[in-house]
Amino acid sequence: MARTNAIGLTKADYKGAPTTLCQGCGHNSILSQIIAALFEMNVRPEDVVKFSGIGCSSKAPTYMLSRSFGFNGLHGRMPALATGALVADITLKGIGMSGDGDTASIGMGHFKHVLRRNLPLVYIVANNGVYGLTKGQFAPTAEKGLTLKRHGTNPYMPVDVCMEALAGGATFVARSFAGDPKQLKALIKAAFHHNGLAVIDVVSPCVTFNNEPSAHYSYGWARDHEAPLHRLDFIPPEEEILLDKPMEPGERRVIRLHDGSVVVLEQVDRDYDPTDRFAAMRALEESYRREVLLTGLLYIETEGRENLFQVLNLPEDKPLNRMTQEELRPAASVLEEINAKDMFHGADVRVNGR
Amino acid sequence: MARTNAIGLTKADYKGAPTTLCQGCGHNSILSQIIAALFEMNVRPEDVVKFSGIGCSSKAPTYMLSRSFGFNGLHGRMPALATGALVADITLKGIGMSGDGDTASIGMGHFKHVLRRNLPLVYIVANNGVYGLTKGQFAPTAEKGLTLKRHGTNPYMPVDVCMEALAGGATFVARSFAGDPKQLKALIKAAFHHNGLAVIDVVSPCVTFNNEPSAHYSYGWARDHEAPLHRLDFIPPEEEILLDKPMEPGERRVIRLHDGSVVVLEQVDRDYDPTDRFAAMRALEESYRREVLLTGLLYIETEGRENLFQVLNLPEDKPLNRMTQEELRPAASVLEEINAKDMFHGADVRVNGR
Amino acid sequence: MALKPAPEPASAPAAREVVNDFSITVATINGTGSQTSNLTILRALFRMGIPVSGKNIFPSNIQGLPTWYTIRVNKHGFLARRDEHEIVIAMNPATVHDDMNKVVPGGVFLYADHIRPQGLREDVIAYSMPVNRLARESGAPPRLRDYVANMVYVGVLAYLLGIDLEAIRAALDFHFRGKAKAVELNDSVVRAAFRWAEEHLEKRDPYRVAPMEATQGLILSDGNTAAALGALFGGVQFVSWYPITPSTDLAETLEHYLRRYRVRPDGKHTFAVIQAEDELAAINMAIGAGWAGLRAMTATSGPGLSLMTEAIGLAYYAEVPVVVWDVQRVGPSTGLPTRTQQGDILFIHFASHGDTEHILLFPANINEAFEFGWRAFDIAERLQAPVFVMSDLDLGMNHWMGQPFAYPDQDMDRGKVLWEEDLERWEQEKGVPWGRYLDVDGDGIPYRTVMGNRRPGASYFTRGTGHDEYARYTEDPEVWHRMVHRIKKKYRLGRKYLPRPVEDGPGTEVGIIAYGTTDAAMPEARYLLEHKGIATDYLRIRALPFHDEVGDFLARHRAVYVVEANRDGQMAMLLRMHYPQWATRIHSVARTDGLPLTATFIADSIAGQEG
Amino acid sequence: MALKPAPEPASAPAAREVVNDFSITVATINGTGSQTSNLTILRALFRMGIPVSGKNIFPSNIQGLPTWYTIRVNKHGFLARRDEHEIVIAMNPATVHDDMNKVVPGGVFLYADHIRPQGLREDVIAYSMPVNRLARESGAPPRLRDYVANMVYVGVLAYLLGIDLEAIRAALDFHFRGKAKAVELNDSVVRAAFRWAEEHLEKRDPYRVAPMEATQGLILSDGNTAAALGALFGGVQFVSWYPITPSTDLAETLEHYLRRYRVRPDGKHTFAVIQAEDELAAINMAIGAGWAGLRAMTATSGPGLSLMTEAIGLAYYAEVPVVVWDVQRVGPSTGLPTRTQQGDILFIHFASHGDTEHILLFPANINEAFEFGWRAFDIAERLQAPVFVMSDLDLGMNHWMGQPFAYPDQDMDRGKVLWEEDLERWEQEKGVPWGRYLDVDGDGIPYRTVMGNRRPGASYFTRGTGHDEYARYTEDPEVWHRMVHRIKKKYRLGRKYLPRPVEDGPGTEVGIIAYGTTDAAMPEARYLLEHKGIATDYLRIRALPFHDEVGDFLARHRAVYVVEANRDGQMAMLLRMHYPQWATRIHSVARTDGLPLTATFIADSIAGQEG
Ligand SMILES: Cc1ncc(C[n+]2csc(CCOP(=O)(O)OP(=O)(O)O)c2C)c(N)n1
Ligand SMILES: Cc1ncc(C[n+]2csc(CCOP(=O)(O)OP(=O)(O)O)c2C)c(N)n1
Ligand code: SF4
Ligand code: SF4
Ligand SMILES: [Mg+2]
Ligand SMILES: [Mg+2]
Repeated sequence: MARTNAIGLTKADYKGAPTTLCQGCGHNSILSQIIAALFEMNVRPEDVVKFSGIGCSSKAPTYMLSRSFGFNGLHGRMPALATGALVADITLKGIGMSGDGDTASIGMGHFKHVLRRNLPLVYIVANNGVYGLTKGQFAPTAEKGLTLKRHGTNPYMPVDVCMEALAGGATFVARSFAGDPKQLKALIKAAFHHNGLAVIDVVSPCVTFNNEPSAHYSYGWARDHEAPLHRLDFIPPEEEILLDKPMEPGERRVIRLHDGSVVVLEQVDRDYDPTDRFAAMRALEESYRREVLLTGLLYIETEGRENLFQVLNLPEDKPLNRMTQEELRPAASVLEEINAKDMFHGADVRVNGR
Repeated sequence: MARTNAIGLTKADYKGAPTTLCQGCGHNSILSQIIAALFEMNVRPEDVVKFSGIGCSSKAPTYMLSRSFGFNGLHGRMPALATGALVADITLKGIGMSGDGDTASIGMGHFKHVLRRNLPLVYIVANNGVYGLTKGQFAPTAEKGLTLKRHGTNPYMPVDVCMEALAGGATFVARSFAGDPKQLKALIKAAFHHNGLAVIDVVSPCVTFNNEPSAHYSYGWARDHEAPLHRLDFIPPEEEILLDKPMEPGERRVIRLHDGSVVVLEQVDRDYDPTDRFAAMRALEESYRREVLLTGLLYIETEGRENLFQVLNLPEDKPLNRMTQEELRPAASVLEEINAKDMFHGADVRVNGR
Repeated sequence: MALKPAPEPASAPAAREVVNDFSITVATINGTGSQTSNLTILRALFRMGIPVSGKNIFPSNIQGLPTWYTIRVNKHGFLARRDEHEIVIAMNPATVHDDMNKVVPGGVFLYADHIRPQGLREDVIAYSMPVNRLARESGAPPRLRDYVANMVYVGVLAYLLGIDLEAIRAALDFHFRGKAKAVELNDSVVRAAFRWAEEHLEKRDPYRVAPMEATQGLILSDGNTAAALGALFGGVQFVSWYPITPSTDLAETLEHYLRRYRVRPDGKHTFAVIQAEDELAAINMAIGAGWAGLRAMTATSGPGLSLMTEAIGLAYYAEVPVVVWDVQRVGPSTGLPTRTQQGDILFIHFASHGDTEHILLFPANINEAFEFGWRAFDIAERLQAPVFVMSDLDLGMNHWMGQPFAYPDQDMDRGKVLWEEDLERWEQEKGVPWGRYLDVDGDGIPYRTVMGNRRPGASYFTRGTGHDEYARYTEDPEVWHRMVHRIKKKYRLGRKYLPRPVEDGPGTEVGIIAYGTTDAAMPEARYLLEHKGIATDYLRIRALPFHDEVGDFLARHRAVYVVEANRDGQMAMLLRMHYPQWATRIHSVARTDGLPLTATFIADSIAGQEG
Repeated sequence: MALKPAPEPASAPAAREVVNDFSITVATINGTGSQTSNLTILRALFRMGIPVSGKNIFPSNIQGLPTWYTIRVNKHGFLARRDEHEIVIAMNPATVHDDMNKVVPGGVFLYADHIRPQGLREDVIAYSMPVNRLARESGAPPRLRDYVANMVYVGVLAYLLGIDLEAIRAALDFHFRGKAKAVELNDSVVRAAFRWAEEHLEKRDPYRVAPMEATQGLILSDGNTAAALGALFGGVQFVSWYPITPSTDLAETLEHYLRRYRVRPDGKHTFAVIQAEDELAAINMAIGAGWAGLRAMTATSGPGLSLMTEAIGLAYYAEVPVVVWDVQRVGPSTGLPTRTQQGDILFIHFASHGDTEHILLFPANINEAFEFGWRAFDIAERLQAPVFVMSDLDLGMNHWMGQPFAYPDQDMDRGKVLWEEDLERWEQEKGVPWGRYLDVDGDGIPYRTVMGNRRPGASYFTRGTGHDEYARYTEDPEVWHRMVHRIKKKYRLGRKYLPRPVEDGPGTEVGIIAYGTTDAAMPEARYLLEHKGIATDYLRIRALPFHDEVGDFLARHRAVYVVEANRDGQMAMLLRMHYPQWATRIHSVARTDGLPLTATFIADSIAGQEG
């Protein structure tokens, strides 16, 4: 019998329609890790809502969580779509899935602005350096010099999704690799518990159009050049006990999220402080020079920044979309007051002296 | 008689239609400095072409350089418009004028992508933290906490145009202040000689909607909090002789541009290296903490990066838009070749055996 | 709003007294605060019981350019714009001669003495006002001088026309919301100017006002405020917008009222307003919200609408309720941002690639702006479709008389939404498993669940790509065909939810069709036509797609003139398209120059064609 | 392309031999390389002189989903899609039963033995092929196995139908551009399969091919390639685009050819191609380039077009030449990205807010795709306007017979552009100072200068806001009115530059109007109608706005059927709108399901309405 989690669900309860992505596509691995993370965290699929734009990556949400609502919107507009929808029921957790074309090309503006608004949303960029669904043109994240058979050599500097997120003021910025399921899953869990927008830029190879081993978004290159910042572990609030084992300073960092869950970072090369935005930028910048794929939790801001729901002052006791006429339509007396006080009135007897 | 420059023009030759901006608007000061810079650099207005989006700032190009061609396009699309046009004649120099709404809100995506392409263009963001032309709503660059009478308090983190430019890989990033004409003029000159995209983010107060002395985009605040990185001087190629006076290391930096012109930076507080992208980010980040308006040439990359014209391999001997049918329409023999070799042909006698 | 027209012609010969029948135009410089003065005049006249309308002709600019405010005073309630200006008040040196030339022969030219027109026209009655001196003497602090200067012409005009000073006082009270100091200052300037005029001016012109009872029980408002209030009482929950003239006020006023009336005692909001990064974001946010079960809207104008095109197609095909206010301005392109037009009809009706036929509502006055403000949500949710409310700058930003706003006479219609329990019941009743796009009722309208409904089977995956009745992705040709025809059916049968046309007329053979603000000129135009011997029937379209009454009206008339403020006669084109059998009797009366149509233009055009 | 129809009915009874008159459908899985095999069959038949067309019905997906390729073989040159499949080749286990059910009674069902259909139909002639075994025996390296497997059905089919092996060899030679190893490998698989069939299959079906001379001198191409070549020979200088099916190939092929034929000996390019960040950028770049004097274009499909709406209005009103290819797919919204439709007509004709009426060209075949490819620039530059070339997926991505592409028979028409010397001369000739929007010739078309023209007075400031004849900003109502009517005049008089309609027919009382790819079905549809006793005249629209011939055609016919591949009958609606006097005789024959219309559907619909 299939293993069930604490809320009695099996992994199958988190699945979606059968995938129609290419065999071996990185996006499929991301889906698996989302499914695994939610299963392990005992999240009810009904408490999740999925959003995406257009692309192979944006089709992906179809292939997970069929018990969740979802909206596969327009190319590049996922952040806006998700913003409008999530406001309607803040008890739901949003997952947005997008591609490098979808986010860094046509959707760049919305990406930047959803960051500013700090919308509580797990924002996954399934990044393969190409436009998969339209057959392999260069995406803006493609490395300069990448040569593709049908499209020649890319002459432009790449957009770095993480650098953009940092510059734009994101409160959670991570990079991962579809070929590193353990790390990816831990990051998804942490993102899920983050109290604001969490960007995870995942190198997710397109096996059909951009998987030559010399290409930075290939499985080969990424595997050979991955440089994790740390080993990551996510511990949900109810398991905090696990942290009781003795810790030696410098070996680990413990980051406490707003809901009491914890991210444990075990140092790899050096101690890295993911609460220092500036250190994150430097680490990224260095990674370009060293030509490595830096992965891990680059940056997290756990307090101080309101999320969009807080800014909007939304009620916590009742979702907006369940409010009734009584709550939404002011009483007739209000209109009378407006008519009486805010509007200028015509002839009155006094003035006309009658 | 009005003073003439080396090419026999007076300042009046650089003027445009009478301004219809508000008296005291920062944008008017920017116009004056562009006019002064071009006059002093002996640039023929006919060698310049102006672009803008929509906004008070984007109307501004009407009020300068009436001898130049210009195109006041759509809201947020100036970078794209300029890209298409400038390719047509690479002997012209483009000036793009935009606002914070135009660039950092609706135009964010194009801004990012024109940077990547390194289009030779002087890109001025006349930044006032509000949407002037639509009567003073918050622009995305407005500081968090800014309170405006008609619009309440801004709850979102600001977009920093310079940080965005740096993260996006711009090759020239500067910040200035409409109330600091000397520095602004020097930066405009340097930008004009830069071999790629030059972003100048200018704090340009909106006297009508955002000039309370506590507001970061007001004349008052900016004047009181301006922290110039250096004193700047621009020396055109033909005056290089001026540099011959002895220099003490550490006091000045000399940056040589591709055409032999030179930017001289005189140190203010500390030695600042504007060729270090990372230092620029740090300086910006610090300026937030110190609550100062950091101005000057934040970053410049003088070599290594091709500009868009180079990437496109455009001829230097003749503008594209002057090419004739002979140069543009391949000969009939080419079509014959294509018809013969690239197309599959119908019945031929041999096959049908007749 | 028009009263029964009296038999006399609209403007009387200059020789005798002209009472309550003329237009006043104030020429000033924008950014100098003349709006307060102009509104004061407008309101005072209104308070005197006289029908008025006020139109602001202003530049797309913040400060320093010419601007005009025209008040039409008309005892019959003919309140459309006219080309004739009986009284011109000139405060702007830059336009003084043009302004003087606007005055009708025998009219009044009232000017600030410091702007010194070079040579006055002989055929107008000119008065000069020592505006600066009176302003100085007002004791107002120097920074208010410009502003106070504008009050001078209020006082002088009050004297010349006989405007009730108490009514002016009432207007100031209202304007300054009782702030005594401000009221006092302004009032004293008005009175001083009045006194000065009394002493120094000899009235030589025929114009004057006299109290009436024609505005009793009425209010003055602009259409954007009315629309915002309508949305408020429509229970709007989500507003995403991006600033653009002339729709900005609508969104800002709405937010203002939401903060006033839709905050719970615990401080929590029952709404969300987001100023988006652009119109693409604004519409996609609103679609997300509408999809998630909120009453969602955006307000914009032409350029913003154009940017929303792709998302409009998504809402159409994925069947998401959303309300879009288009406060029309002059296009194509950036056009004239501060002028009015009815130019977006064809574009929006067919907006986005593929086959579409969107729902458009046409409010003609402030009461309909209010009503459609709430009703649009009912329609959008009932039909699960985007609904476009086609206001325009003239309605949105100008000042109109109207009835006090009427509280909605119907409960909110949330349409076919199924929550947890509903779904259970539904499946039992209908005997089929629920499917998002199943047409079980035969009206083309499926049932929808929304995000947050936790019942098993409630969720579905929405997309703009091909899908079947169960919202599953498919490229099956038959399914595509079936779905788009089911949607077409929904629109056809759904017309019954849209506001029906309004008809009026004795039953003659000549018909007139108009819509939106062009209605304002119709009573007068028809009156003028009647005096030319052409009796007309009138039908006002209030929605697209057309109701059957429109076809019936065409059928009943030998000739039908379609009046609209655009170049191409867009509604006439649509009518021809939809009613081939009556196509030849449809004549277009269309014009666009950024100004509201005049009754004279309409009447002359129709008379010309009737020939 | 249709030959003179022979008197016999289109498909003969199954009993006797059926020669050169059937459809072959290959059902495979996308991403397995079957396109090479299908093209090989198509080309071999074509080389044998037999009229053919090839249509790919593929999913919006990269790998693993069902895909079908249909080759129609028809000796009369009737090459439209049909609903009947005489021969089905089944290679996809997922769809094998559906595929079998597609076969007409008496038809052929040829299947790979490993996909094991459960139970064969009695009324079809089934043959099984040991595809995997033959692929294995081919000696092809394992990674090419799937690919080579598809060659097996080529060989078996060649045997069954009698396809000339030399013609297959020629097709392979062409496909692999002479790469001997690849040709050898594939050819050997084909021959092995042929031999296997010879030995093991007993031919029981009536279908076979026989050489003809009907394709002599013709070529095969897809419309996107034709369009790209047209643009190349149109001297295109600037291309900005964003990937979107089905227009992507157009831009990519164009760039390919530009790199081949438009690089100077010094290595410099006489063109620029930019893959933009989105369609907003693509169109704005193209407008910038068009404004600056380049022949500028973009290619996109529905969703991209919708995003371009605002900029289209700018190009219209600022009068900037730019060419936009719309390779139509199924909408609204993301719709069916890999299916065909003629659904963007109304939307684009009226695209953007304010009054517009854009120029649309409708290529119907590969030769017109080529011709309009260059001519669109002449039109855009002559009229200083955006020009939309309305291709569709069927034309763009499917394989069509045609004449070899014909070199432009006219010099490039750069329109009224004034360079330094021209301007001098112009002012002398015309006796007025040059103004960007002055209509000195009375044709509504002003003269333009472009950026880089250094002559004093040559520069001007372009904007989408109101402007006068000298391109100065203005909000003057009269000027606005004058300018938009001058533009209207330009479009009205400019129709003479657009391709005229093509007419055919004996002069009867029933007319048919079609446009674009729907033309492919017309010879057969009219042939079918004739056999039902309905003789028809035919007019094919090639451009909007309409030429007078269209009105004349309407005038001459009792009933006119407008055939198109969309839901609402968009062209019929436009015709009714423009020709009220003939509106009642216009009947719509419209359908959209993502597939090209069949002749049978058209003929039956018309016969039904006539009946
Ligand atoms: C407005 C619009 N433009 C273009 C397209 C075509 N299109 C579909 S997917 C895609 C690119 C997707 O690339 P990416 O986001 O990187 O996703 P991937 O397929 O690589 O996962 C494009 C351009 C579209 N659907 N809509
Ligand atoms: C597509 C579109 N949306 C909205 C507008 C309205 N609009 C005009 S100017 C402007 C904002 C300009 O702000 P900014 O760029 O900061 O310029 P500023 O006026 O402050 O100099 C807006 C939103 C428009 N013209 N077009
Ligand atoms: S084309 Fe690339 S991105 Fe798309 S499904 Fe295949 S492997 Fe994944
Ligand atoms: S409103 Fe502000 S930005 Fe616009 S012109 Fe006036 S001061 Fe300048
Ligand atoms: Mg990608
Ligand atoms: Mg601004």
